[in-house]
Amino acid sequence: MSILRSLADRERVFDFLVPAQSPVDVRHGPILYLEDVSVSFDGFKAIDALDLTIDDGELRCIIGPNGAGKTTMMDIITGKTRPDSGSVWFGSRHDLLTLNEPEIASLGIGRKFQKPTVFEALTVFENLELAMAADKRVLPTLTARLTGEGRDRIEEVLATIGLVELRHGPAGILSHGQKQWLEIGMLLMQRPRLLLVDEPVAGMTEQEMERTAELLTGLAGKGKQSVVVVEHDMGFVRSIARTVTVLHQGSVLAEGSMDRVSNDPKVIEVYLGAEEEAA
Amino acid sequence: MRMLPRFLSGLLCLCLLLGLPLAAQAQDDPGQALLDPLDTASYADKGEAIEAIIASGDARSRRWLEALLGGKLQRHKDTGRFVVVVENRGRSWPVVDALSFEDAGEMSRRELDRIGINNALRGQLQGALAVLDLHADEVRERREAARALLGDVDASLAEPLRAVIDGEEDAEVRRLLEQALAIHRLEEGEAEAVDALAGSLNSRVRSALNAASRSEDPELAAAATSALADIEQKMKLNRGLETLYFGLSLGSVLVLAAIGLAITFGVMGVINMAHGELIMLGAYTTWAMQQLLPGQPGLALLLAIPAGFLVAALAGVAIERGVIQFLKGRPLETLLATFGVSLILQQLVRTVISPQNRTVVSPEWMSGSLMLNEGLSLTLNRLYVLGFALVVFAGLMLVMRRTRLGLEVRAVTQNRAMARAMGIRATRVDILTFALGAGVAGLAGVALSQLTNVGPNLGQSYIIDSFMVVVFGGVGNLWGTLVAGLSLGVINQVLEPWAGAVLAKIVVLVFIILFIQKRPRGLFPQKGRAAEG
Amino acid sequence: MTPCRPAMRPHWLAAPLLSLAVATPALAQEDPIKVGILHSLSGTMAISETVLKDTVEMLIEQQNEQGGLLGRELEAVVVDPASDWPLFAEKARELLAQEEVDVIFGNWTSVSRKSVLPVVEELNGLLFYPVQYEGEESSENVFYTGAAPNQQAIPAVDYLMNNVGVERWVLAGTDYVYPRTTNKILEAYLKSHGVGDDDIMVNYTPFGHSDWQNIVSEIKAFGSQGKKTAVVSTINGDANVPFYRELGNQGIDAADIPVVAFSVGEQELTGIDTAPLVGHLAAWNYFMSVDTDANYDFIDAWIEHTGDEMAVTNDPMEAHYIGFNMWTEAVRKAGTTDVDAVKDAIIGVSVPNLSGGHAAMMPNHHITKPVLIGEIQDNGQFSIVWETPSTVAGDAWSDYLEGSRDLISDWRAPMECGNYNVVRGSCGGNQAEEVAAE
Amino acid sequence: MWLTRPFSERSTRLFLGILLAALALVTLLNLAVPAGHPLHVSTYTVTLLGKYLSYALLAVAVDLVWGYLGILSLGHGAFFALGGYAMGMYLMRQIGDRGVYGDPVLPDFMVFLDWDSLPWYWLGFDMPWFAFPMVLLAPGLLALVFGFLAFRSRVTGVYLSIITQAMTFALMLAFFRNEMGFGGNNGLTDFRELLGFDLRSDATRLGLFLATGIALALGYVLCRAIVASKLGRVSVACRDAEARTRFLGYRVERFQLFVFVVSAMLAGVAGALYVPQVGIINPSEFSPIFSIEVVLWVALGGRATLYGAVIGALLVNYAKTVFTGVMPDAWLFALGGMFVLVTVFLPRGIAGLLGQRPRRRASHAQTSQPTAGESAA
Repeated sequence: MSILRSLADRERVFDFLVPAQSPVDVRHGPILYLEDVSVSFDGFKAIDALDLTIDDGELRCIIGPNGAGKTTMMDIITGKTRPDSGSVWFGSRHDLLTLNEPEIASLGIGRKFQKPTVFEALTVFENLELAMAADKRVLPTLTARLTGEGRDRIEEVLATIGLVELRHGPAGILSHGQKQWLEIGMLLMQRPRLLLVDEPVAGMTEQEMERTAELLTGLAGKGKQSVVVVEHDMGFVRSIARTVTVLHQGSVLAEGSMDRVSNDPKVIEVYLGAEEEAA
Repeated sequence: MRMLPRFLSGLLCLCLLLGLPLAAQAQDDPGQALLDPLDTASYADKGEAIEAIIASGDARSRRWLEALLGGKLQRHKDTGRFVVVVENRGRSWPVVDALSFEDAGEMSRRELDRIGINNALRGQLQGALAVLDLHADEVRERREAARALLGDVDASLAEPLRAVIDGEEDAEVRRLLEQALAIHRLEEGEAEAVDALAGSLNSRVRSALNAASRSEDPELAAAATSALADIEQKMKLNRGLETLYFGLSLGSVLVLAAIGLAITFGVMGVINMAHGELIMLGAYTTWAMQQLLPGQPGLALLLAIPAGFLVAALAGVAIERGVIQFLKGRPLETLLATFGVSLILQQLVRTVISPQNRTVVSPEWMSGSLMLNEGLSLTLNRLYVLGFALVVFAGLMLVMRRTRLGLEVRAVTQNRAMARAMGIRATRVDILTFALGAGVAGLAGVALSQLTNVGPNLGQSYIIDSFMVVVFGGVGNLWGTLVAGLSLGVINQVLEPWAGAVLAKIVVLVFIILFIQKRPRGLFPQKGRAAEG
Repeated sequence: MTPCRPAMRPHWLAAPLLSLAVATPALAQEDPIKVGILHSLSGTMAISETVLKDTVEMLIEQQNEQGGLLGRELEAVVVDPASDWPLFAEKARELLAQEEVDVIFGNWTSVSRKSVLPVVEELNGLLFYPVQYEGEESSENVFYTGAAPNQQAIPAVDYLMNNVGVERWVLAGTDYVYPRTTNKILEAYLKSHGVGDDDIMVNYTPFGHSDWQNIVSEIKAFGSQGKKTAVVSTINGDANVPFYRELGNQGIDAADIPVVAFSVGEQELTGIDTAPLVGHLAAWNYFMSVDTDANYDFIDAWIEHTGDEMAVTNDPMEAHYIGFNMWTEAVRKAGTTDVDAVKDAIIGVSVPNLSGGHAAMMPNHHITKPVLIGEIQDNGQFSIVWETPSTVAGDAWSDYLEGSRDLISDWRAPMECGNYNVVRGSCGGNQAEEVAAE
Repeated sequence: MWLTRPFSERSTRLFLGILLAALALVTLLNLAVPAGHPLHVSTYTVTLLGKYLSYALLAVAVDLVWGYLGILSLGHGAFFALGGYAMGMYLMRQIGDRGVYGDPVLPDFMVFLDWDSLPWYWLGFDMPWFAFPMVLLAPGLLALVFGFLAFRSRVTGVYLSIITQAMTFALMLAFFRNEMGFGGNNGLTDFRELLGFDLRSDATRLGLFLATGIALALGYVLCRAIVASKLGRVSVACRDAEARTRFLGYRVERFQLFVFVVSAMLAGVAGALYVPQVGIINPSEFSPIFSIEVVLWVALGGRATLYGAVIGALLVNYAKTVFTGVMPDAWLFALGGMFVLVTVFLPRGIAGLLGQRPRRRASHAQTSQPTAGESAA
C-alpha cells in the first residue's frame, strides 16, 4: 500500500508519461517472463509450453490467428486464469502465479480488454476516478474524497483521450471507439509499469488509430513503460511494432521484426496464408 | 386375531361344495337364519355368527364373508332385508339382495344399517377366506393364502393343515404352510419348531421368534435367540440394499423434478419459478385422465404420460410467449416474473378445481411391492418411477444429442448471434426448448401423482429441491443433474435413520452450500470461454 | 413514548378509514349482527380451512332463513389470512377493530390461534376455535369446540390397549406443538399403564414430509418384535397421503400394525385412494358416517350448499355447527350480542351435536364430546367400531404434564381464572397481571 | 463527513421530508382527531403502517445489495427473521412469571415441552443491552460468514441467489425443529412489554410506529451515504464489470462483503421492529417465498433507487391488506398479475415511471448480465 501512497504523492508532476516508481526489480533483465506455461480447457490446449520475455520499456506486438491463445495468455498474466504448469514472473521479484488480480493490478500491470469494458452506469469522470491510483481498501474508499490534484489528473487524462465534453455523461452512451479510449484512459490513471492492450483499435477510424498508435509508442517511447499489444490489424501493427511475436496453437511460432516475421514461411502458412484464404 | 374358526370340518366340506351348482333356494331360506345373528352390536357374537356361516357350508358363504369384509353387507332398517351394496359412494346406493343376489334397486344410506366389523373380525374373515383359498386352482392365490396364514394357525387348524400340506404339490406353498405350522408349534412351546423357521426373513416369523425368545422355557428361548441372531445377519445386507433403494428412489424423484429445470434454467438461462406449478399441472392431468376413464386407472395413467407432457408444454409455450420472451438476457428478472406466474397458477387450480387434494388411484400393477426375498421387497410404485426417471433422462439425452432441435438448442446457447447468422430461428428454438423443459416437468407431475398429494401446493414442495439439484450438478449439464439428484437422494436416505428426517435435509442443504463454495459451478462445470458468458 | 394508558374499549377504535387506511368502512348503524370468519382461503392451509368458511356461511344462511337472531340479520364478514400467521393477528384486529364483528369463527393451526390470542384478549372479542388441539390453554375470550387431548388421544389409546391388545407403540407426528404435546401426554399415560420405554418409538417429521420409505420400514421392523404394535399418528395434512401410500405399498395392513390418526378425517381422505388403507383407524368426535337423522340432515344441507353430490363433512365442521348453535343460544339467553354478556351466558349452554347426543359448554370454555373410533372404509368413509359410553368433558390442562397437573380453569365468578393453580391456590400468569391492572 | 453527504441531495431531502411529514400527520390524526371523526386514524391502522414501514426498511436493505451491488439475495428474509428472533427472545424473557405456568424463567413452550433449564443461547436476552446489540450481531455474523465463503470463491449471479435461498430454507427447517428451543412452528408470541411499555397500549403502538419510521429514515440516509460515496461507485463497478474492477486493483470480494453485512444488519433491525408490532415471530419468516416477495417489492418500486424500494414495499403490502380483505378468494391473482406486469412492462419499476436519469437504463442493461465483465475476457 505504501507504494500506492507514493504514487499519489503530492509533489509529483502529474504527467502520466513519466513512469511511476515501482518495486518491480528489472535490474536483472526482463520485466515480464513466462516460462513453459501450459493451460487447457476441457482437453483443448489453449496455451502449450509458452515462453515469452518482455524487456523493460519494450513495446511488443503479439499477433496470431484466432484461438492462438492471445487472450488466454493475458488472462494468465493478470491472474484471471491459473496455468496448469509453468511460471510467470513480473521483474525478478514477483511470482505472478501466487497473486490475485487486484494484487497484480496494484503491482502495476494494467489491462485493456478485447471488448472494451467500462462501467457504463457511471460517468466518464467517475470511471477515471475509480481507476486512479489510491488506497483501494474498503473503509478508505468509503470515506475517500477527491483531492484537487486528483481532479487535475483526471482532467488531464480526459484531455488526452479527448472525452472532456463527455466527462459527466454516462459511459454507457459512448461510441465503441470512445469506450476504447476511455479504457486506455483508465489504464493511464493506474500508472502501470506494464500495459497489456488487447486489440486497442478494433472498430476505430483511421484518425483514432493514428492517435492510439502515437499514444502507445509514446508510452513505451520514454523507455520506462512496457506495453504489450495484441492486435489483428496488420497495418496498425506495422505502424507501431518493433518486435513482433507470432503465437500459434498456444506457443510462440516466430519472433522478430515485422519484416522478418512476415517473411517467415511458417507464419505465412498458418497466419497470413489463412488470412488470404479468408479474404 | 390369533383365534380362528373351530369348525374346520365345516370349512373343508364347504370347499368340496364350492364346485357344485347352487341348490335351489327353499322358501324359508336357511341363509336368513345364518345372517340374522350378524345384526348385533357385540363383535364377539358377530364372530360366533361368522363361524356359524362357515360351518353351515352354505355355497353363498364366501360371497357373504367377502361382502362383510368389505362392509358391503347391510340391512334395511324397516324391512330387515339383508342386501349387499354394489357401490357405496354418494347418497343412495345400488344394492342386490343378500340371499338371491338379485338386483334390489337403489337404497339411500339413511335406510341401511351396516353390519360393521372391526380389525379382529377382519383378521378372522381373512383367515377363513385364506383357508378357502388354499384350495384355489391358481398357485399364486394358494401362495398368498398360505402366506396370510403365517402366525394365524391355531390348534383347530393344525390338523387339517397337515392334510392340506400332503395334498399340496407346490413346494413353495408347502414350505409356507410348514412355517405357519412351525409358528403355531413355537407358540405351543416346542423348541425344535425353531429349526423349521431358522433363516426365514419373514417378519411374522421373526415376530414369533422374538416372542419365543422371551419365553420362560430357557431351552426354547436360547434356540429362538440364536435363530434370530443369524436371521439378523442376513437382514443386515438387506437393510443396506433397502437404504440404497430408498436413496435411489428419492433421487429419481429429485431428478424428475429437476431435469426440466436443467433445460429451461441450464440451457436457456431462464429461472422458472413456475416450474413447480408445471409439475402440478402434469399431476392434475393424471387426475383428469382418471376422471375421464373411470375404472381404468392403469390406462388413464399411461395416457396421462403424453397428455401431461402436452398440457405442461402448452402452458410452457404460453409462459414463454407471454412473459419470458420480453425478458431476454435478464435471467434474474425471469425469476421474478415467473414467480408471479406460479402464484397465479396455484390460485387458478384452487378456484377452478378445488383447494382440496385430488385422489389419484394407483393401478393394480403399481401398488404393492416386488418381493426379492422374504426380508427385502421393493415398493412397485417407486420402482416404476425410478425406471420412468431413467427413461425420461435417456430420452432427453437423445433429443439434445441426436436431433436437429438439440443441435440448434446447443448452438443458440453457445452463441445466439452466430446461430442466428447461420439461419437458426432463435425464437423458435427458445419456444421449443422451453416447451420441452415444461413438458418434462409435466411428466414429473404424472410420476409424482403416484407418490404424493395432488393438490395446489404440490409444486411449492419441489421447486427449491429442484434448483439445488441443478446447481449442485452444474448448470447446463444434464448428466450433472442426474448424478446430483441420485447422490443427494442417497445421502439423504443414509443420513435419515440416525439424523432424523429434518436434520438430514438440513445437512444436505448445508452440504450443497459449502460445495458451491468449493466448486462455484457445480459437479460438472462448463469450462473455458463458453462458461464465462 | 409515554407509559401505557389503560386499554381502550373496542368501540373507541372503530373508525371510518382515511384513504391510506385499509378495508371497507365499518357501518355505523346497529344491525346486522356481524359474524367474522377467519379461515385461510389461500396458502397451504386452504386445503382444510375453506370448507370451514363455507360451513359457517351455510349456518348463517340457515339462521337467517329462520328469521335471524334477536330479529336482526346475520352478516358474514370473510377475510383471508392466507395461511400467514402474523396476518392472522392483523386480520383478527381488522375484524374486531374495523369491522366490529360480534363473534369470530376461525383458525385451524395452533400457531394461528396463538398469534390471534393476544389480539382477541386485548380487544375483548369472541373466538370459536373448531379444531382438535394440544390443550394447555384457556382464554377468557376463546371457546374451544374442538377436542382437547383427553377427548381424542387418550380414549383412542385406551381402545387400542383394551380392545385390540396393543403392547408396543409408535408415536409418529409432524414436528409442531400439537403432536409434541399430544405425544408427551400419551407417553406419560402409557408409562403410567406399565408400557416400557423400549416399547415406545417416537418419530417427528417436517411439514409436508413426502418421503416416508425409511420411517415406514423402521416402523415395520419395530413391529416385528412379537408384540402387537400400533402407530399413533399425529401427522399433519399433506404428509398423510404419501405416508399411507408408503404403508400400503410396504404391505403394512391394518390387521398387522393398525394406524390410529388424529388429524385424518373425511376431508383428508378425499385426497387418498383408501382401498389399501381399509381398517386403519381414526379417532374423532364426529364421523360423516354417524347414523343419526340430525347428521343426515346436516349432510343434505351441506350437499345443497356446495352443490357437490360427493361433498363430505368432517369433525371440525361439526365443531363449528356446535359452536355456532351455542353462540346463537347464548345470544338469545343474554338478549344481546355484547361480548361480556354472551361470555357469561354461554357457560352451561347445551345444544344437540350431530352424533345423537348433546354438547355442553364447560366453565373452562371447552365442551363435552363423545369420542368415536372409526375404521377407514374403501369409500373414504369411516365405520365406527367403538365409542365412549358417555360424553367426555374437555380438559384444558392435562393431568399428564408436569407443568399443568395442578392447573384448572373456571371462567365463572368468583374464580374467573384460566389457569388457577390449586397447589399455590392462586391464579397464575396472564390474569394475575390483568387483575392488578384493574 | 461522508455520512452527511446525502443531505446535499435533493431526492434524499424530498424523501425524508415526505416520510417525516407522514409520520407527524398520522400521529396527529391518531391522537388529536377524536375517534369516529372521518379523519381519525385508528391504532389498528397505525400498527399496520408500522408493519409496512418495517417491511420498507427491509426492502431498502435488499435494494442496497441488489440494486447497487448486483447481488440478488433470495435469503434476506433470514436476516430479517434473525433480528426478529433476537427481539422476540428479549420480549419472551420480559414476560417473566406472567406466563400461563407462572415459571419465572422458562417461556411457556419450554415448560410444557419439559425443558428443565434455559438453553445457553437464551442467556442474557432478558437484558436489553445484550439483546438489542444481538439484533445487529446475529444477522451480521451470519452475513459475514456466509458472504465471506461465497464472495471469496466468487460465487456469482444465479448461483449466489440459489445458495442464499438454500441458506434461508435450511434455517427455516432448523427453526421449525422444537429441539432448537425457539418454539418451533408456534414461534414466539404473547409478548407483554418492551422496555417497560405495555405492548397492548395504544401509546406504545404509536411509539413503535414512530420508532420504525425513524429507523427507516436513518437506514435510508445510511444507504444513500454509502451509495453516494466512492465505495458506492465501486459497488456499481463490481455490479457492472466485476473483472474490470479487479484489474483496477479493488478487492471486489471485500467490498461485496462489506455492503452485504451492512444490508443484513439493516434487515435485522427491520425484523426487530416488525416483531413487537405484529406480536409473533415464527419460522415462516425464513421461508424462501417471503424473501422472493421482498425482492419483488424492490423490483416493483424500481431497483437501484432506494426510495423505489420503499414505495414498492408500502404499495404491495397495502395491496395485500386490501385484497385479502375485499376479494379474499382472488388476491393471489392480483398479486401474481402485478408481479408479471411490472417485471415485463415496467422493468425500471415505479421509480422508472417517475423519470430516472439515463444512467438507470444503462445500469439496467448491464445488471442483466451479472458476469458482463468476464464475458469480455
